[in-house]
Amino acid sequence: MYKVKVFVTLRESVLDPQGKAVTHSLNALNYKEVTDVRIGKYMELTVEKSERNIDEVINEICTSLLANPVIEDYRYEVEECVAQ
Amino acid sequence: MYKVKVFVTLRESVLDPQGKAVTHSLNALNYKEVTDVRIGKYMELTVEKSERNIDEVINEICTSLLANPVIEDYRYEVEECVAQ
Amino acid sequence: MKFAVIVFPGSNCDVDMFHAIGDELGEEVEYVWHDSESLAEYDGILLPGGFSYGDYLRTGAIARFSKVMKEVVKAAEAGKPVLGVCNGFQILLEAGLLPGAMRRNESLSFICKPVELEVENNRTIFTAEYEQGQTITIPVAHGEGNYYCDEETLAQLKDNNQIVFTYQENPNGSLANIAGITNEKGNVLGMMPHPERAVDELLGSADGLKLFQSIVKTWREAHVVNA
Amino acid sequence: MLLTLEPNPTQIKAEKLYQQMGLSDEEFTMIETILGRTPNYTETGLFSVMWSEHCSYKNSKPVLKKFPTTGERVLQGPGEGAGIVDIGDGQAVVFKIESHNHPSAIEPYQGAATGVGGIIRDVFSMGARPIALLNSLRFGELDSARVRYLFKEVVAGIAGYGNCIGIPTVGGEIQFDPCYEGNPLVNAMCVGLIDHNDIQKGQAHGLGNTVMYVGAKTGRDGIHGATFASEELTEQSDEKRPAVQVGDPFMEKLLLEACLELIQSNALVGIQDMGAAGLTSSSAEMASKAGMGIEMNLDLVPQRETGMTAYEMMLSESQERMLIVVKKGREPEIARLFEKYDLEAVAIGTVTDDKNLRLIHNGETVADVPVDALAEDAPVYQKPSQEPSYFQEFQAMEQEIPQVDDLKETLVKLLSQPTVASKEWVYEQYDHMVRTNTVVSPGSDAAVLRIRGTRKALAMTTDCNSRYVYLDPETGGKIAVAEAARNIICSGAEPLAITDNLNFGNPEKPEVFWQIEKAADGISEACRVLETPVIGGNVSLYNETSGTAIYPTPVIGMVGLVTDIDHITTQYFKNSGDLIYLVGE
Ligand SMILES: Nc1ncnc2c1ncn2[C@@H]1O[C@H](COP(=O)(O)OP(=O)(O)O)[C@@H](O)[C@H]1O
Repeated sequence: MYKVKVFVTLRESVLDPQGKAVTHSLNALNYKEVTDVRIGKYMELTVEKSERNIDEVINEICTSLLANPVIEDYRYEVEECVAQ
Repeated sequence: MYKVKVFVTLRESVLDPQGKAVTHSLNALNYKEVTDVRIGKYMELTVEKSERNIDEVINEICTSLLANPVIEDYRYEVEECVAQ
Repeated sequence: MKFAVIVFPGSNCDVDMFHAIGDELGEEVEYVWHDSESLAEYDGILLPGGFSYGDYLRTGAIARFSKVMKEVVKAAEAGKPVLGVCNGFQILLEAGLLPGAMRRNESLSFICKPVELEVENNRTIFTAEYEQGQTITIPVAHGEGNYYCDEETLAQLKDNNQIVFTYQENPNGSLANIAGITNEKGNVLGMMPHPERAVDELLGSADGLKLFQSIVKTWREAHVVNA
Repeated sequence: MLLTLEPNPTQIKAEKLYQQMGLSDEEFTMIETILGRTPNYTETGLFSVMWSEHCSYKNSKPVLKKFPTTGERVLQGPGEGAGIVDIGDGQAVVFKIESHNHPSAIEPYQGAATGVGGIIRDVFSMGARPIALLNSLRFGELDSARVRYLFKEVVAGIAGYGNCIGIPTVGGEIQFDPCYEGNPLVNAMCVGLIDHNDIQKGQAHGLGNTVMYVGAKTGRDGIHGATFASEELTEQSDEKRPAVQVGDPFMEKLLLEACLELIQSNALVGIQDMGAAGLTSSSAEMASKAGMGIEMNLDLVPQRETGMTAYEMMLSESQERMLIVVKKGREPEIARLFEKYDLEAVAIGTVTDDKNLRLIHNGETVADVPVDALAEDAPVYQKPSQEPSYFQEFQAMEQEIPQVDDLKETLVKLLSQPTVASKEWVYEQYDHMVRTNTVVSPGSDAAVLRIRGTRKALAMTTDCNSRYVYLDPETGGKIAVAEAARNIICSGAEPLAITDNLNFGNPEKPEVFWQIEKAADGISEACRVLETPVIGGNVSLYNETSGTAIYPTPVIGMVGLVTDIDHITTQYFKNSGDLIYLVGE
């Protein structure tokens, strides 16, 4: 079994209104040291072992569903778990 | 300067409608090996050095704004960057 | 002319689209479930607004994998008119039938109100009944209508006259005030404003009716002898 | 992992553990008398939720009795999921208001969202198509960052749920006052439309019929905290037990469409939503109303988490679930109907004739109690009532006529009060047009929706000026109803009936109870005079922070009938040169 962590972030060139809003409110709350916030998605997938290569599977899933390549980038980390 | 990565996830027993819908859709797309998906937020903060301890600042920010402890957990990683 | 209103789990403007076509326009219309395997019998395909699959993950991201979407792609390739409104537009983007992507509104809030649109191109099958440059009032109701594409794509959209509607006052941060675009061939239109909500003066505006009338008229001209 | 650390009956009694579930010594003794034995842990839990104020109205029943609840047009008064009023031509309007104050104070987005989800289920469980949502909100002053956060998130939560499910949010009201700073009010109202012959009752008739569970899986959501089981377990398990639920409007949209299709099936016997006290209240009430019993096998309940106890399953308040009773043998077709909407319908029990609620878990009977004892026999208390000292003081005061020096400046100041100012920022976030029937959108007096296929329309509004109610609860109660009626009439409609949400402080305080009584007197009288009976409502007590109660806030939701769409009027000036009249005293 694998635990896969997927990070989906907006591409650098795409404006992140949510991140901007959070930066703004942190500054208003007097956390002036926070100069930038970018907000993305964090997903934890539980994947059973199959015949297919796990990287292949995850890349497919990410490009087809989890991220939209027009505006988003993704990266992931795979951790193999021993069944308990 | 610090780069801080914050992960906000729904608490274990809290319903995750998004994760459920994505799991369902991946299974329908024949990725049967994916048995569970949980969706959370991933944030990258850029924080200037200040007099205050960085962990203290981040914990404050997380509990007051970035996560609601009633339904969410958070964790974070701090990386110190050398100004370029 | 016979229309299909595609119903995804979570669609909620399907009823409005259905009534607009059936009651106000007076054309034949049927609901088609998301797992349908053929659209052959329909002349026009309508993807209504709503929150397909809760709009979880990203708007339209899950719906684009519905069985019926293969048929929608076929219909588009066959040159049938395909109209996606709001969530329907978002699905068409995710499916790659239209270029670009949708981001959250700049205000980060859902916005529902009538807005003024400018008809940028009245030489499409969807806008033939409008005047070029005409201002029309059509409501928007969305949380993610902030259209984005890269510069190259934007240049193409402009060069090919694919930008069909623009906002007079941008409500959501959309690039180049874009409210609706077509594909290169001009038979697929995606728009955030809801023409099906503007078909009856009693509810504030009937400016959307001409859009549907345009579709029917061009279709008749092409398909009905002695039209 | 063993989870069988539940205290036994002897411990529950000796250590008075029932008190932590909110039962008094006398109530526990009553339960022992009813059962002829000491209840076990699960049974104590069943009684504690069913005998809570929220489910039994044990403190407010004497007050609610005051309300006029009948009328020529009333097809269903208080008691079912929502009230129903005839509007002619075989059609009727269904509506109800409900509060979600406390959850919204802790998790404003989800608290408000699930409040909306709950009231929608109340309406479609009657068999009605929900056609509109309204709300009534109270917050502290906007100069506090916390209040601004609550305000923003509550509005977003209401919008998030209503917009997604595709029911227009067409009206509401908002008042800002320091008394709500720590205890905001979030009341949501839903209006539905129904054909007379589709009206459903939440009743479990027919010996041997099947009890089915539909909708979302059960998790440990909303199980009322302070129970010793969790203390005896690890800290961690407590951590796992959130008091606030997350809503899933997408699931509810599917559930709504599936249930409305189900209504048309003659296999359906009864249907009720699992609201507060989830499986417990739905099963006990459905059985009690039918004069029957229910036996359920909890192992069959769809579960989201592992290792749930009977107590946890029965008290869970997971959202987007319904309990239905169907004719024996028709289960497969019901399952198929739900499958079309990607939903599961699972048989979990049968209707019995012994008038008991019997629960089986892991092969053992874990509860066996009379349904009437749960649903009907909760004690009713006549709380002591006392006129607060402030009242006579206020009554003795001279009327103050404010001195206005600069009319223009005063007007601008008034208009810039958040309570008075335009609420456009709020209602622009609500999809108030979906389903294309909204003739009068938010921003006028009452919202008006046409009824497709007829010349008729429905007008609806929520109102309450809690400052008036505080100053003089009886008069304030009347004013709230009268204001609602004026809003309805100004829209071109005839008022039909009201639903009310009594938001008050701690009823144990005689002064607060006095406010409740007086406000109810005022509401009742206004309803009698205006011929708008109370067809349902909700009570939310204990709205206090650090011992200070909110202003008494009995929110009135009113619906009126427009007999011809040509009669619809809006409040805006239409043409320059038109004459302006002032009507009234
Ligand atoms: N919470 C709300 N939700 C939806 N609409 C609202 C809300 N609050 C106010 N409105 C709308 O704004 C308009 C004005 O409301 P309000 O300022 O309370 O005036 P009044 O109650 O005197 O008519 C009404 O049409 C009302 O429906």
